[in-house]
Formats: sequence, structure tokens, C-alpha cells
Amino acid sequence: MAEHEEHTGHGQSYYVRIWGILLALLVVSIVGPVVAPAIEEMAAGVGAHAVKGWMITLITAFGIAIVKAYLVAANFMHLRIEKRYITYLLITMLMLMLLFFAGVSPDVMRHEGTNWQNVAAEQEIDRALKAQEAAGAESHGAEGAEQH
Amino acid sequence: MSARPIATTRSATGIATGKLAVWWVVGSEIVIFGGLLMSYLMHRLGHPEWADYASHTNPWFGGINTFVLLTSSLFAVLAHHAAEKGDGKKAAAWLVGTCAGGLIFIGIKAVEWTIEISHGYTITANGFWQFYYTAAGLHALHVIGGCIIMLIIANDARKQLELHRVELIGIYWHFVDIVWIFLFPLLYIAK
Amino acid sequence: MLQGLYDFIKGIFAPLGDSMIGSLVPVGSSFAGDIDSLIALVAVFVGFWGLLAYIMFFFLIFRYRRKEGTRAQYVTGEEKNLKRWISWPHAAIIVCDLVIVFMAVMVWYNIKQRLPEADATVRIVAQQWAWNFVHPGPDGVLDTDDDIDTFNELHVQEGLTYQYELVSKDVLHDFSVPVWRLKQDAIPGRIMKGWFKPTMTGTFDIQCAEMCGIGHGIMGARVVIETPEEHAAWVSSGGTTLASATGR
Amino acid sequence: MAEASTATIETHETHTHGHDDHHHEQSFWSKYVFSTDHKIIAMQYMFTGMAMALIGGYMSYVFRMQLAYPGQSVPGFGVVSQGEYNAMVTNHGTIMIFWVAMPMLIAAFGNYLIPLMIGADDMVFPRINRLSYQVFLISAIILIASFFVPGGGFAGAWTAYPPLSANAEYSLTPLGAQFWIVAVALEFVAFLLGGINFITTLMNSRAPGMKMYDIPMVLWMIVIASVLFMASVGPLIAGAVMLFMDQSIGTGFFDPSRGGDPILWQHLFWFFGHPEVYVVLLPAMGIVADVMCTFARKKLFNYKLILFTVFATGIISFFVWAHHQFVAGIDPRMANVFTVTTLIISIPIAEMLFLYIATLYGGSIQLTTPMLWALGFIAEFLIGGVTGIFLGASGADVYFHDTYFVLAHFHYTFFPIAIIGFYAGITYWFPKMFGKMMNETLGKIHFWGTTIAFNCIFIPLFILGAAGQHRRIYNFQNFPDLAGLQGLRVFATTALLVMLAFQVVFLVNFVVSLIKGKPAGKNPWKSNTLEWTADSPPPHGNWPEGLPNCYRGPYEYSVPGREEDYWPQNVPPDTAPAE
Repeated sequence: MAEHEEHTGHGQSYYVRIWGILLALLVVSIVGPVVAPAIEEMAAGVGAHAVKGWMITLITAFGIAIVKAYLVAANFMHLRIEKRYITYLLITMLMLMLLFFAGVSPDVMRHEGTNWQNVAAEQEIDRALKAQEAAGAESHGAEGAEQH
Repeated sequence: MSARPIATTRSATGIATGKLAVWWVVGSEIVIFGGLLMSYLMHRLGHPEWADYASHTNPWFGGINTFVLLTSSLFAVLAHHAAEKGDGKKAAAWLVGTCAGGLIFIGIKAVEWTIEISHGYTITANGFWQFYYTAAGLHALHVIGGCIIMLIIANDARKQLELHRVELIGIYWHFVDIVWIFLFPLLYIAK
Repeated sequence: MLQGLYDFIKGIFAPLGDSMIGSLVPVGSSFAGDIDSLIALVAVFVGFWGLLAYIMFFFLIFRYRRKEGTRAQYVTGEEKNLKRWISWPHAAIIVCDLVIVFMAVMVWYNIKQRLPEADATVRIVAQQWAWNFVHPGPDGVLDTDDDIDTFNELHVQEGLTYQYELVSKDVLHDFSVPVWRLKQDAIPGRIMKGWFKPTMTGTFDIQCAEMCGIGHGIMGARVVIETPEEHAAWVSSGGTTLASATGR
Repeated sequence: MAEASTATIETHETHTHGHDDHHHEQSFWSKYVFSTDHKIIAMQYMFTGMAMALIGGYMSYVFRMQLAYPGQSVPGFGVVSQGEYNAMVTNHGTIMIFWVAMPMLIAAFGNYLIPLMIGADDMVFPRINRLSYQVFLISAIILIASFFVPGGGFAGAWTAYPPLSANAEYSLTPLGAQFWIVAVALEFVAFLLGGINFITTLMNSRAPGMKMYDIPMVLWMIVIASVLFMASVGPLIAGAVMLFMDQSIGTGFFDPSRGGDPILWQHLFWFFGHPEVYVVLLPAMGIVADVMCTFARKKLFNYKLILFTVFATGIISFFVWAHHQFVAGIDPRMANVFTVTTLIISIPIAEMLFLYIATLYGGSIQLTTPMLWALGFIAEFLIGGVTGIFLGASGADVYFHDTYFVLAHFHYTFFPIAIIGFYAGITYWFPKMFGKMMNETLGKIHFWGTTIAFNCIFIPLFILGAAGQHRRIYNFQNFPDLAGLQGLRVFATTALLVMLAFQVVFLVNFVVSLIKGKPAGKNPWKSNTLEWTADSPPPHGNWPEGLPNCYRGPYEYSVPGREEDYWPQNVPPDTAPAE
């Protein structure tokens, strides 16, 4: 423990600073999707058609989540000064989840594959999208009011 | 309570035994939440209609809760800081603060869910909402469990006992925080 | 070229396959022989290694049994001249694995992955705890008025390539016809497609091979494979079924 | 519940004999029931596991009798209905894997051996250890209770594929299914707690001087198994929560009529289910390694290479899970990937077995009872291993999937693992656990009776499987093509009765040896590892006079130039061996 103490010898202000960064990132991740359409428009205005709203959302939501998670893990959990293999352990567990995703998504995420078709899911998507469209056309104004 | 075995005091890896165990707990929790979130993600990507369901969540509740948990994480690390300095009273105080953060989080969650359920978005409403309540509920259980353990540790720390445990609960708490950091965009932001 | 290599290897093991699985269950479909040969191939490969291991194993137990006055040797197993007894079999096993993988994938591709042109299509509807079969009827097309629905009895014609559409009404079932070496889960909410080509006439078992509830043990049906004339007669008769073909 | 109390009583009996000269004066409750001593907890696991094995064995008796003599009243049970048959089959599988193989191999031997073999006085978290057992016991009680609720026990196969398991309308066992999933989830929690304890203990609390390659193989294997378990079980715990909610509050995670996907459960299950095979295999392999080295008086053949094959097996075991689902409706193209990975995993496993066989080379083999069990393990497991290739090859699996061939295959792996491995361990460490020697003659009778009868059960089942007979069918007389093979079924059932009868020999041997066995002394087998330097049975704290140090690897047998043919790990290099 003694050896540990000199490593973690950050002052309180250090942690508060990290916390400040985290809060700033939080604001970005909330604001990101809201301003995404505007940014898309702006980008299109200057000719950058490749920039799409969903990209902004993806980056601000998940990119920033990863950055936040890294900041918490590295500084608050002190992974930065922990023995290396703890980091490897945690990364291995995350990799296993990617493996799981890779192995399972061909069957679960997709609804049509070689010689099979997930009719139930396709019908449900169809039904729900139609219902949403109908509801959206009907009560667009009402929903807008609700949000304010 | 018997005396602690000599085994517990050994440290062939250079990491204190308790901390090593907490890391393994975190590792096993990663796969538990990971399995759930990967299942959610697959369905979410495969079901375009869920975007509309997701738009009925309230990112303000989620955002405030993120703020609360981040702040409580700060308190937890400050408690650890105090414990390392040997100041048990201060560590206990920070831990109680962390715990208060957890309780506020649960409180906000309760309000949020009440509103959602009263709007008819119950757990059986559709695929999105069942994952929403399951993932957030599993996380909330971890918050509650963490709070209870934290109060016990705070009580010990107040008497200058078992100060090393302040760090252990801190690591766990930060992990719970990180899970929320991912739940937040997955459930509230992605539309 | 791959197909040629496959046929060559299959040819070597086909007779053995006939006498192994073929002697227990009739070879009833175009791909049953492929599966039998693959099983024979695997049997020869693993049989060889298994036997070798057993001979070595019992020889060592006998040769190095405890004798008064002798001591065991001090061997770490890291000596080069000893290690090669492990590393050479290791390499040989990799080669065997490659052959098995190649053959298995070829067989698999043929049965499950490709979907040949069909002469006819049947729909198989599984439910707790029975099989419903929809035959296309005289016009050869499904979902028309002249479809023939049968219960626990599938009628097909020898020598035709059939596609099937497998669906389930409630829980998982598994359409299994041992004489055809065919097996496919039926999943509620999904349509599973596949094919078979009966090559032999007769009446055989259809089993459910996936636990499907309390009646799983009685969820059997019969497949009746007919000659073209018989089948035509059956179709024109409007699909009368053999009463209590499953013995219940 | 009855079983649980039997277990405690048995524990009590054994310990009144084992601990006669023990000077701690504790009450019965604190000493045997709420003890934090790793040895007592190991005993608790072992006796609970044995009690559960009796229940699982009884179930196999009931359904095998039904298959051999369909519709007739089974002595000791009555007429078996279809629902009861399905429930028996389901819970036989669940019990034998989760409540027998895991507690007996990992938890019992892990708890007993880890502190003793690394020279520590206890596990690092004794109270978490106790909690782990208590959770485990509760889970066992819940599982047994599931048989007595309205509707009867869960009957949807041990894989619990939804929608059958998720929906009471389909399964007709509304409560049984819920009890089952809760019991399984609790069991996972128990083993997570236990596993964290094992891993941390081995990593941190080794005796001074014990380096990575000085750890006995059995501990490596138990701990690697715990790691595999921990890394793979997470998705299934999440899945269990989802399935339980499907059953109880009507969500539709796995129900296609409510937007779910039944295939997802299969993946969640087998993502855990395949590593689980290695979770139970590895501890048994480890026990066999230790027993073989002791009785061949030989160093393990290339310790490091064995360790690497174990690592390789562990890693690859995460990449093969979907070979259980080849015909279950996964995308056919994915099946090719999983065929390749499955065939790859055969390489390290085959190599591991070769290395084990090579360990016999140059030895001085004593065929004692534990050694017979260890060699029997290898002989039987080889069959289980090679028949796995048939099933891993996707093309052949189309035919073999869910037939008795599969059943015989995995019994040829799980029986050596759970039963033979356990007997190898218990006969080997019995002197250490209870301070008495077991009877060799009875032990050998038990060995030959069990293994020969075992082969007679399952070789006919291979043939039945090759003839296209499917699993979980309660009466094959309903299938005209299969009805004719009844002779093989009767033969298998008869062999099962013989095998179950021979287990009585073991129980007799166990009890008689406890009472009348020869005192064992500290090191009856002249073995090297640290547990043999403690008293038999070891007192609380294991080495009250001071914990041992470690100076060398665990398998230094027959070292040239030494008078004795063994060289205990705790003996300093320059002195003569103790005793």
C-alpha cells in the first residue's frame, strides 16, 4: 500500500478536474444529437455531403461514452497505475463480448440469411413502422407540444 | 469472526488480495452486462422501428442521472484519497456522499419510471421497453447493492477500520458508473 | 477441382460408409451416401489415432509396470528426441483435421447451404405434437386450391428434388428423417428452407428431434416414398392417408 | 431438503472420526455447518454433490427402466408418464452437470486442495467461501423443490430452449420452469463467488518460493476452469434473467410472437455451455495428472507444454459454441466457421492426451486404486474425445445431431470427468482428508465393476444413435423403424443397474475405511506436493507449526542421485528428504 500511495499522490484538485472534463463531455453527448441535423445542413452547405447526422450522433454518443469510460477507468479506478495484466483482463472480457456479437449477430441481428427468413421479425418491423407512420401523421402537432 | 488467515495477507502478484478479487468481480460483471447489452444491440440494430420507441425516453432524466453518478464517482475517489491519507472520518463522509448520490439516482429513476409506466410504456409494451427496464433495472440493483455495502464500509472507516476497503468499493462504484455511461447513449440518445 | 477431389475421397470411403451406417439405416436420399462416407472417413481417421493411442497406452503401462529394484527414469519431456514423439503426431493430426474439415464442409455445403432447383416444394408445419404436411397437389404449386394437406404423413415421389419450407406454430421442433440423413430445426417465426431427393421407395419414420414439450415422445410421423405411378395415383385420389400409419 | 440434511449429517459423521484428536472446542454448528474452514466447506460441497449424484443416478434408473420396459411400473417409482419422463431427463442433465460435476470437481477439490497445495492456511476469503456454499445449497434445495410444485419439475431439456421453457402454455410446468431457472442462476452465482476466491487465492497466496511452474497441475486446471467459467457465464446469467422475466411477467425476449428471438437464447446458452465442458474437464484432467505422476513415480511429461495446451484449449473453447447449433437454424455459412474452430480445438486436446500417455514412459507404474481410476479416465475419455470429431464435422452432424450418438459421446466425456475423475481424486486424497487408508480390494472391485458396466451402457447407445434413434423420446415403440432395437436398450439398462449396484461397494468402502481404515500418516503415497506435509487430516490452519516454503516443482520424482525416489516441494535443497 505504501508503494501505492506515492503513485496515486494526485491532489483532490486533480480528481475534480477529471470530473469537470467528464461533465463537459456529458453535455456534448446530450447536445450532439440535438444539433446533429443542423451540422449536417451546415456541412452540406460547404459541400461536405459525406457528413451525416447519424455520424454526429454516433460519435457524440458512443465515441464520447468510450472516452468517458476511459477517463473513469484510468483515473478514478487507477487502471493507469495498476498492474498491466488487470487492463488485459478487462480488455479480454470486452473482446469476448465482441466475439459474442460477431458469432450471434448473423442469426439474430439479420432477419434473412442463407435458406432462412425471420418472418416474425420482418412482419413486426413492417407493422410497427406503419403504425408509427400513421400515428406520426395523426398526432404530429400533439407530440411536438408534449415535448416542450 | 475468526482472525484473518495468513493467506489473505500474502500478495504474490503485487496486488492486494481484496483488490485483485474486486478486479475479477468487475471482469465477471463486464460479461454479465456485456451479454445483455450485446443482445440489446443486436435487436436494436435489426429493428429500425425501435428508434421511435426510444424517442419516448427522456434524455433529461438520463442526463441528470449521469451527472449524479459521475459526481458520486468523484466522491468515491475522494473517499479513497482520504483513506489513503489515513483519514477515516473524512473517507466515511465522502462515502456517505457517494451513497447519497446513489440514492438520488434511484430516486430520479423511480420518478422517471413512474412517468413512463403511467404513459403505458411498461416492460411488456414491446421489445425496446423490455430491454430498457431489464438493463436499467439490473444496473439499479447494482447501485442499491453498492450503496448498502458502502454504508457498511463507511461505518468501519469512521472507526478507522478496514480503510483499504474504501478503495475496493470505489472500484466497484466506478464500474457501475461506467456501465451507466454506456447505458445512457444506448437507451436514451440513440434514436 | 474441389468437387473432383471430394468425389475421389468420397469414393474411397463410400463402401465402408455403406457397411457402417448404411447397414443400420437404409440409404434413402441423394446425399445420404455423402454423409455415410464422411462418417466412415472420420471413423477411419479417429479410429487410427485412437487405436494408436490405445496401443501406446497399454504398451507403456505393461512395459513400465513396477518391478522390484528398478527406478523410474527422470525425464522432463523437454528432450528433443522424446518431444518428437509428440510433435510428429501433432503435425499429422493437423493434416487429418484439414481433410476432415474439407470433407465436412463440402457435405454441409451440399446439404444445407445450397438450394438446388426444385421439382416440387412441400411445406412442413410442426406443432405440439404433430406434423402437418402441405403437398402442392396436381398443379405442382403451393398455396393453390388443390393443395393436399395431410397429418403425420408425408408423401413424396422417388427421384424428384424437393424443396421444403419448414415452419413451426408454437415451439422448436426438429424435422428429422433418418433414412434421408436429413435434420432441420423448425423455429416459430421463421421459415427454414432446404431440400432433399428421395432415392428409394418405402415407408419410414419421421421423428421430432428437439424437445418440444410433454408429447415430444409421440411426435412421430411417416414418410411415404412412392414410385411416380403410385404418387400420381395418390395425388389424383386427393391424398388419402394410410390410417394410423404411426401405429397409434 | 431431505438431501441437504443428509449431507450435513454425513459431514458430521465423517468428522467426528476424522477430527477425534482435534483440540478446538467449538459447537457442532460453528464447526461443521457455518465453518469458514476451507476443508469443511470442501466436505460440504462433496457430500452435497454426492447426495445430488444419488438423486441424478436415481433419475437415470427411472428413465432407463422406462425405455427398456416401456409403460411398466418401475420399482421404486411407479409408472412413468411422459411429463415425468421429460422432467427426469431434463433434471438428470442439469443435476449431473451443475450440481454434481461442478461441486465435486471444482468446488470440493478446489476448496480442499488449493490452500493445502500452495501452502496457505485457508482460502483468502473464508467467509465468501462459506457464502458460496450456502448459496449453492439453497440452489440445490430450490431445484429439488421444483419437483414438488404444481405441474411438476421442469421438462424442457437441460438446454431449456425457449419458447418451450419461456411459456407455461407450451411447457405445462409453470412453476417448475421458474424454480429451475432460479436454481441454475443461483448456482452460477455460487460458483462465481467460489471462482473468484480460487483465482485470487492461487494468484496471491502461494507459499514463498512457489513460482508459476511450481504449481501442481491440478490447481492450474481448477483455476483456469474457474476463469473460463467466469468469462463465459455472464451472458447466460443475463439470459437467465431474461428467461425468468419471460416466464414470470410476460416479456418476450425469446418469444417470436412478442418480437423476441429464440435463437438468441441458444447462443447465450452455448456461449457458456461449451466452455462449461472444459470447465469440468480441466479439473478432472488435473487430478489425473497428479495421480499419474505419483504412481508412475515420474515427472509430468513436459509440464510447460501441457500448460500451454490447457491455455490453448481454454482460449479456443470460446470460439466453438455454435457447433451445438448446426441444424438449429443458425446461418449455414456460420456453421463452416464453427466446424473449423471445432476441429482446431481437437488439436490441443489430443496433444494433451498424448502428453499424459507419454508421462507413463519410463515410469515405475503401481496399479493402485487411484492410479486405476486415473488410467481409466484416459482410456474412457479417449473414446469420448474421438467421437466428438464426428459431431464437430458439420456434415456428419446433420445426421448425428440429437441422436443417441451425441448422448453416448458426451457421457463418454462427462462420465470420465465427473465420476471417474472424482473417484480418482477421492481415492487418492482420502488418506489426507480423513487420515485413514481406503480398502484396496474393495476399491479395485468398484473400479472394474463401474468401468466395465459403464462401457456396456454406452456402447449400445452409440449403435442406437447410428441407427437414427433420437434423444428424449420416452417410448421408442411409437417409431416402427426403431422398435426392433429394443434388445440393445434392455442391455444398456441392465448394465446401468449393474453399475449403480457397484456404487454400493464404494459407499461401503467409504464408511468402512472411515471407521476401520489403517491410519494413513502424513504421506502414504510418498508424494511431493505440499498437502502431504501437513497432518492427516490437517487441523484448522493446516500447518499450526508454521506454513511451508516451496523450493522446487511438484513432480520431482526419481531424481537421479537421490536415495528416495521423491523430493517434496518443501524440503530445502541441501538436506535429505523428511520422513
